[in-house]
Amino acid sequence: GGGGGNDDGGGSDISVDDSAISSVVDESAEKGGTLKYAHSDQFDSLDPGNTYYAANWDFTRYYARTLVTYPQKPGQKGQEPVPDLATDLGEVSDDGLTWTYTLKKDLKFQDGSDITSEDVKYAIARSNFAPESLNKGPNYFFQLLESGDYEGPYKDDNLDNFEGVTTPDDRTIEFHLKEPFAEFDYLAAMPQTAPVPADADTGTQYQTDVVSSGPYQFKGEWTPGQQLTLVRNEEYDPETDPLTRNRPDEVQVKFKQEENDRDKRLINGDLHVDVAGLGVEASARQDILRNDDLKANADNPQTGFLLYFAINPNVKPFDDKACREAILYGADKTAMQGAWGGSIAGDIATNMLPPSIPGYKDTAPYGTEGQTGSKKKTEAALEECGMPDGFSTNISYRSDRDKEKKAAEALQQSLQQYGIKTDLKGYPAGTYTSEQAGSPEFVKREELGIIAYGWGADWPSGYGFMSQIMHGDSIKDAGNSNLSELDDPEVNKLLDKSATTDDPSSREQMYSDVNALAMESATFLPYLNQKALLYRPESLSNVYFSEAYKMYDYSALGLEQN
Amino acid sequence: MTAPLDVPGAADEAEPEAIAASGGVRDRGRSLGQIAWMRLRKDKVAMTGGAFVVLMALVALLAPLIAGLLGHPPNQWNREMIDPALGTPMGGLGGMSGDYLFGVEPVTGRDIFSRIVYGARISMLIGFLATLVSVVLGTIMGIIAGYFGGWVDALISRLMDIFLAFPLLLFAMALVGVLPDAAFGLQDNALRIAILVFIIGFFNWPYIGRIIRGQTLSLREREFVEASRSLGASNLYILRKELLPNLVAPILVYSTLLIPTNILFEAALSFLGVGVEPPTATWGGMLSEAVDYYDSAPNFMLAPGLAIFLTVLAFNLFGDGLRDALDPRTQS
Amino acid sequence: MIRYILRRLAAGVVLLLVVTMVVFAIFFLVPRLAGIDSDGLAARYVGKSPSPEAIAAVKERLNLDEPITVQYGEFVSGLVMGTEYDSGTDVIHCDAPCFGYSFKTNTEVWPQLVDRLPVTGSLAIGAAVIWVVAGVSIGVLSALRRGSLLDRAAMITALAGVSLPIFFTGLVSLALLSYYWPIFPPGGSYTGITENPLAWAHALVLPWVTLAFLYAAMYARLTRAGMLDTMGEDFIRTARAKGLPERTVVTKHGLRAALTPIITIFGLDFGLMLGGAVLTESTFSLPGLGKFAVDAIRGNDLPVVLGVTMLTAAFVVVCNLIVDVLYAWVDPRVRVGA
Amino acid sequence: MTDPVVSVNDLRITFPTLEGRLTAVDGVSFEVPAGGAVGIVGESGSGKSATSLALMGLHRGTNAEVTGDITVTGTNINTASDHRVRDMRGNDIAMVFQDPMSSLHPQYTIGNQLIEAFKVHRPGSSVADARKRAVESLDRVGIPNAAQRINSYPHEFSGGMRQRALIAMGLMCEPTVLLADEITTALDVTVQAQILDLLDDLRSDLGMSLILVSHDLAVVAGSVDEVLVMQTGSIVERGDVRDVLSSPEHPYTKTLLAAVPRVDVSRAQRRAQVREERRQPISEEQGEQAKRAQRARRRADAEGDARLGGAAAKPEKSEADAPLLSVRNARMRFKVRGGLLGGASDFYAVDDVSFDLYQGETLGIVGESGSGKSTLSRMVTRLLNPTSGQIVFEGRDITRLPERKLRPLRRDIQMIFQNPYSSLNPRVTIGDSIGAGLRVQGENDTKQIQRKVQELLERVGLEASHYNRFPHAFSGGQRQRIAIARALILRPKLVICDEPVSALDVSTQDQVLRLLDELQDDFDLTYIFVAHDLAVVRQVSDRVAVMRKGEVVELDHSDTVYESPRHDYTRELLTAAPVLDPVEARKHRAQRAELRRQSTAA
Ligand SMILES: Nc1ncnc2c1ncn2[C@@H]1O[C@H](COP(=O)(O)OP(=O)(O)OP(=O)(O)O)[C@@H](O)[C@H]1O
Ligand SMILES: Nc1ncnc2c1ncn2[C@@H]1O[C@H](COP(=O)(O)OP(=O)(O)OP(=O)(O)O)[C@@H](O)[C@H]1O
Ligand SMILES: [Mg+2]
Ligand SMILES: [Mg+2]
Repeated sequence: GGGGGNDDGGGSDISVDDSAISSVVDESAEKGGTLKYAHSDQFDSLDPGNTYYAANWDFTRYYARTLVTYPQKPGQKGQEPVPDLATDLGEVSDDGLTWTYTLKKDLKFQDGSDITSEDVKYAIARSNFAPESLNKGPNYFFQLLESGDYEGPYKDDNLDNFEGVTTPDDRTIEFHLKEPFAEFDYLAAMPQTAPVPADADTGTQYQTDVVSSGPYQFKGEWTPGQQLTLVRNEEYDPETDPLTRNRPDEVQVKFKQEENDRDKRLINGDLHVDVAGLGVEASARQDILRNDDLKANADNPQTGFLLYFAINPNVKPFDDKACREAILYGADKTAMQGAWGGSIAGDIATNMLPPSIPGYKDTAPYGTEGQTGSKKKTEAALEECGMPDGFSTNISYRSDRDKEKKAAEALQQSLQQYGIKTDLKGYPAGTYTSEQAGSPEFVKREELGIIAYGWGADWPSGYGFMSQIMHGDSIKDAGNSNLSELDDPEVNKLLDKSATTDDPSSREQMYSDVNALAMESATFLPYLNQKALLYRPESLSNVYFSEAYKMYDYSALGLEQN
Repeated sequence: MTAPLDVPGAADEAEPEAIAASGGVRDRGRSLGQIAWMRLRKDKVAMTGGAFVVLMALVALLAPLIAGLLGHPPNQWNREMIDPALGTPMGGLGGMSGDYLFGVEPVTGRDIFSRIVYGARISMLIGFLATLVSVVLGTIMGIIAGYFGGWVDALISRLMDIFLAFPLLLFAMALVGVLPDAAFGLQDNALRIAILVFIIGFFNWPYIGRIIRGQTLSLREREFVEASRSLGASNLYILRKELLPNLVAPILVYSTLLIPTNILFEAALSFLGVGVEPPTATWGGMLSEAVDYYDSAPNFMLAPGLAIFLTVLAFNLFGDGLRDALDPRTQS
Repeated sequence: MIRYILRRLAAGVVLLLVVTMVVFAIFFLVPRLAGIDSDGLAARYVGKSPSPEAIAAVKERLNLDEPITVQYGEFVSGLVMGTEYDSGTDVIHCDAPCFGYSFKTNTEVWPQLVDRLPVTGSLAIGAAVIWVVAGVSIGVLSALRRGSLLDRAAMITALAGVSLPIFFTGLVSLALLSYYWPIFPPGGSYTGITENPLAWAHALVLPWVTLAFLYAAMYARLTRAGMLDTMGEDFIRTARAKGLPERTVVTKHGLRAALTPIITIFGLDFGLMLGGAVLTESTFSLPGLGKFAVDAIRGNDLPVVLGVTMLTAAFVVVCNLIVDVLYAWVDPRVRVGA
Repeated sequence: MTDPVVSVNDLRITFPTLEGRLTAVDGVSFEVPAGGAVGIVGESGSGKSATSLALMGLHRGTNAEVTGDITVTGTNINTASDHRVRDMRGNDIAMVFQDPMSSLHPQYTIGNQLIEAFKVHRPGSSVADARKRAVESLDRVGIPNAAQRINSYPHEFSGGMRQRALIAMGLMCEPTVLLADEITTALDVTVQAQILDLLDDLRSDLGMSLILVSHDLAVVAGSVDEVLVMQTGSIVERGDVRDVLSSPEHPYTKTLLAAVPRVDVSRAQRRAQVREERRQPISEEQGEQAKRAQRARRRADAEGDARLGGAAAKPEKSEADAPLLSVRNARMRFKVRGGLLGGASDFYAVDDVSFDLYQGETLGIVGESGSGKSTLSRMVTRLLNPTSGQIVFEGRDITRLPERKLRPLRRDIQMIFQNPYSSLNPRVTIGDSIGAGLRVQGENDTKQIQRKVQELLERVGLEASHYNRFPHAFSGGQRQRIAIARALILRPKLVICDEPVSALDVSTQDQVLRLLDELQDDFDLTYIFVAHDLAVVRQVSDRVAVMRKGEVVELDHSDTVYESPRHDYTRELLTAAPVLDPVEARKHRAQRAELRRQSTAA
């Protein structure tokens, strides 16, 4: 786990307790009470098959059990999948193309009916093959499974036509892949594998009445935006569950809770958890950091999010590597760190892997003294790229993300002294990846040379982190996340190979290599391994930071009863 | 946003002869403009407002000079002024000192004084230009509606109703969002400012339009218009030579009162994050970031807040005074 | 009278129709003109990683490839007669008035609007009560004591009131009375009046006062000006000549005439406010229509933005209608003319 | 003799103004005996209203300073408590105001306002009582159908009815004194006569005292016993009405009397008198203006302007000549809204009017308000397009001429309007206002324009140096002169004067009428002269048309019309016209009563 904030001189002492990062705080077997969550906005969807937010994935574990899940353990161990509905982790065929899982016995939905392999198959079908309805989740299964031109359960109501998954019997599920994929268990841990009974599916409306396979179920039908209440699911059998996720009697989520107010109430104990898990806002941060009592209940873990600027080589003058290098050398990362809120908001990143991902190495290509940029090297790079007096370009950012905006301004400031003139271009986050930064054509047309972005892994592996932002095949016309438009055959080959490599340690080596190659391309300017300031009210028990979800493990939380 | 206040009649119909004869002895031969100026000069409060307005206009014009003399470049980060851990300004009073007159911004350490000075540019520029757009549009539409009456009037009046029924802020926000990044040969902030001017000006014209229409409507009924027509004057001549001079006073008063409204509007848009692009300083934009630092850097909230307040107040004071001065009904 | 009402009603409907057209044009036509094609538009409705299939599906579902007129027709017919959306397994009936369907949250817009209305309603009504009572009484008092200390103080305060941006007064009051001295909860913790009336009022005090301050200032100025005008009218002299006590002269004769034009302005202000006091709700993070719309604009959730805008326009039209009728009632001269 | 109900002693009223204190009333003293009637007469601004208001204690709370003693029914108004004064208002002394529209609250029913006046002084009375009383009161002032009309709003009443309602309001508590301030100024002669008759009846029936304020001596002549003449705040003459009218002593009273237009003086007599005066060496007050005008006239003569020259040799008009203007079957239709179902209905404001007008003559048009006089004038100038009929000017049919072709013709037909305040653009200097005609007709030489305007300014009795002043710096009479100058700058052939003097008080009115007369001679003008005042019309017209409800009911030589009217309506108008001789006035009143009796009997 990441250590506490290191004090980089001049400022106040801001190290917080951090004990929930490495251990379970207030371990207790007590049950009961109402666990209260707050959301500053609302869930994009509570349908386990239609969501892409870590917080939702963490939260859906209350009512949607998956084939495989992450254990309730702090630290690195928490990232290693364990079987949940399945009896074991996936069993892969020799050719690496078939993954097989077997369901435990006596698994039941909230209505008492049995959970069968068909229900899991249906869940995969609806969440990955019906983009016309459910398009919010990832679509790894769609990409990997060998399923011809299957059109999804809404257009084709014969599930047998879905050949990517087969169910030889009620408890066996076989996944048939186009190509081998070594990290399939991570996919099986996604909420998309949570079983959905076909006759209860209402498409996009399923989120209002999810059929529970976990310890809690919706209290009545839920209207999005209204308070959500989960009550115990009487049909749930803890014996079948590797996790203890049934401590509170009731779970509530209130939506649209204003951030500052939410933080206040978190600190005074009215609320237990901010469900989004992104940490407290600036105002509460100051309160906590100035108060030793509060510090004792705070954690400052890395969120697994890496903040970086992509430098797009298709925009002039960045077709010249030296020009890209000028940016890398000229950037003052401490200023960008300041923009996000100082060391409490993150550690300066020097390469493109977050430290918690296996394969991370503490390297610093293009590093500069104190990470504040190097005048000498920048000027040399500018000289080399033939623009000793600098040049102009644009920096794009998401206009409704204040800190990203500030970071862009910081970059603008530090480049200015070298004559590199940048214009800031803000776009709404809602369309950033679909229309602007995520559209190579747009990037080229509007000359977005430097693009602010941030990335977190879909699952805790190098592949999970890097494939979307570095693999040449993931460059898309719209919704592109390989913003550097990196299409390095070496990188592509390594990533492809890692997918078929069973041995974790050789995979780690490959990830290190990819990281090094990506940095070498000078199209990435990583600057911050983001950290969140989390506060855990005294009344919570069994609190620890889950490395898998990068927030407190919600399923484990309990309340102190007294 | 602002409800239209009652306007002084361009028409001094009510002016009794007796007053012209007795009270007006000294004023004989003076134009109403001169009289208004005499009255305005006596109004200390309005003149103070006017002086402040002039001052702010100068500040906006000479921003680089002033910021250069008394401050630091507005977009320059001064990280040495910031506690790196908390992001708050070092030293008491939000970093206020002889060097940083109004202190520094949290996180970036930018000089608040310079940003206020530069923010004045945006506020004044958009306030003035948008008002110009509203006034030109409103006057033209109002005169046309009032003078020609009939279905033209009905149409324009409905149009004004429609504009007035729109939630302006939402609209402006949405529009700023859907418009492209480069158009009309403009780009970036120039385009942003143009768009803001257009939106603010375009959505505010009905307020002035209604007033001008009302005035025109009553003026049209006056016999001097008929007299002019019976002399053979064309519509254009009547509009220009007979009506317009009578509309100058309300137009002037309303422009002065619309500018502060538009300044507030711009500040509101910036506050909501749809103003000009950063790092350009705007008062509204500064305010929107200030609340998190209310106790560690209250100056960050107060400086732009007071800047908006004082500027708007000054315009309002001056506008009120001008209205009273031009109002034939206020006698003493 | 009935004819008059009917005529205003018809005008209101036409007005609303035009409003829908303009709103619609802004959200669907302007982006097109600005060079965003239907793919781009569709992409806005799809999640983080839009696949071409998903985009195509949305495009088809929203008729994005149809001419704008057809789209508009669908929209209006949805408003009037309701419409249907495909949820995958089912057809979702979106009953009239169907303001559309938010693909961000997979919910109909209308229930969400209804959901937020109480917040905005609470804010608007509470503030309106304060500002009308305070604004009008201060205005009347000032007019009656023209030139007195009270008048001058009140008018200076009022001028300050109209010059203060609401988000500044809001922030300052939040900082002082909510954060520094936690007397009032920040606005985000809105509780329904049915849930807990005390908490409801407690949470709304600051927004009410902040909002009411601005409007009270405006209304005080308006009332004062109107009152000064009216009190100079001949019929006031007549009332005095009858021997009426001054109180009756002021309230029955002066106030009635002075307040009549203010009713119109109030109708407009209140109508607009019901559609979301955008700045106040944003400042205090009140989960009302205004904040909802602002969030939707940020998140590019067009159906929601469209819905709120339309709803606001509808409120304005309805409020104006009520005001028109009220006006005809308080001012008999209107009934025949106009 | 009993104690007077009102006695005023050394009343002085001052107002603060920008130029220091203005003394509006300066040492006025008078008494009104119980049951007596006193008239207060004087030109505008002489302090009549200020005095009336003081009697009601209505200067309280304003910045007026009132000194002296006012005693009304034994109470000193100046020193009594507010409460006491309020008690008296409406109860002991009631006032009826000048402008009936603005003096009634537009948002309350007539009944409501009447009842209120009663209840405030009779707190114990029931609403039903008050209502009954209001109906009675309305009935007494001659509102037909009082029980229903009580629920009407003021805007649903005509001007005359409003004035009656105001009187009814004054009568609610049967006051000892009724104070009527210019209550007939805005009304037609017939209505004026009715109202005056009503007041007279009320006085004798109820034994009220009456104070009648007016700027028109003829109005008070038949209604009061004693008359006070005020000039600039002081009473210059007082006495029995017969004495004052028959043998005025103060020069001001004399000029006032001389200025009153008389319905019994024919145009020929008047002309003769005016010509006589013009020939005399100019002296006295208005001498300066006349002198200037004479100088200007001589200069113009010397220049030998064709038209001016022609004036001297003006041939007697003959019926054989082609008329300058002829109007044939002209009709003007307006759509009026507000039927039961709101549908528009047709309404003919001018209905089938025909007449000829010859070069150099003056056609007077009289008629009540709303009879279509202005509409007719506007049709002739083509400011309105006739619905049907024909307008032929100098042999040319101009009825349907398009605006562009009409423009050059506009030189020849000009209008002078009624309201001197709204007929001049307040934001344009008078020089520009007058010169506008030249400019729109294509004259571009500013110097030339200025010279012509200044000449004309002098001709109408103003100074050339006034060129750059704005209208607000002129009195009503002066403004009317400016308006005349504007109409004449293009040297028109036909001038239509729409009530050019009705907004002026008698002395100014007289000056303006003289000016118009002179100009007609000098410029060989043809006039259409519209007015509702019969006497004024008689003084200036060769022929007179009497209009009623859009139709011309009688059209003949003016002497014929006035001396042997053929139409009943004309007769009615004539008996209603106020006359200066109190004896004559009472005779007319008796005739009117007789006429009324006949009509009710029939
Ligand atoms: N409130 C006031 N403030 C200043 N001057 C006033 C005021 N009221 C009246 N005056 C002046 O007092 C003088 C007398 O006015 P008053 O109204 O009594 O005249 P009047 O004889 O009734 O005239 P009219 O025939 O026009 O009604 C005028 O010169 C007028 O300008
Ligand atoms: N534009 C119009 N639309 C409808 N009715 C009109 C219009 N102009 C005049 N009238 C009506 O025509 C009738 C004649 O009006 P006009 O002004 O000619 O009367 P007038 O004899 O000049 O009266 P006054 O003595 O009051 O000036 C009136 O009943 C008036 O209400
Ligand atoms: Mg008077
Ligand atoms: Mg008329």
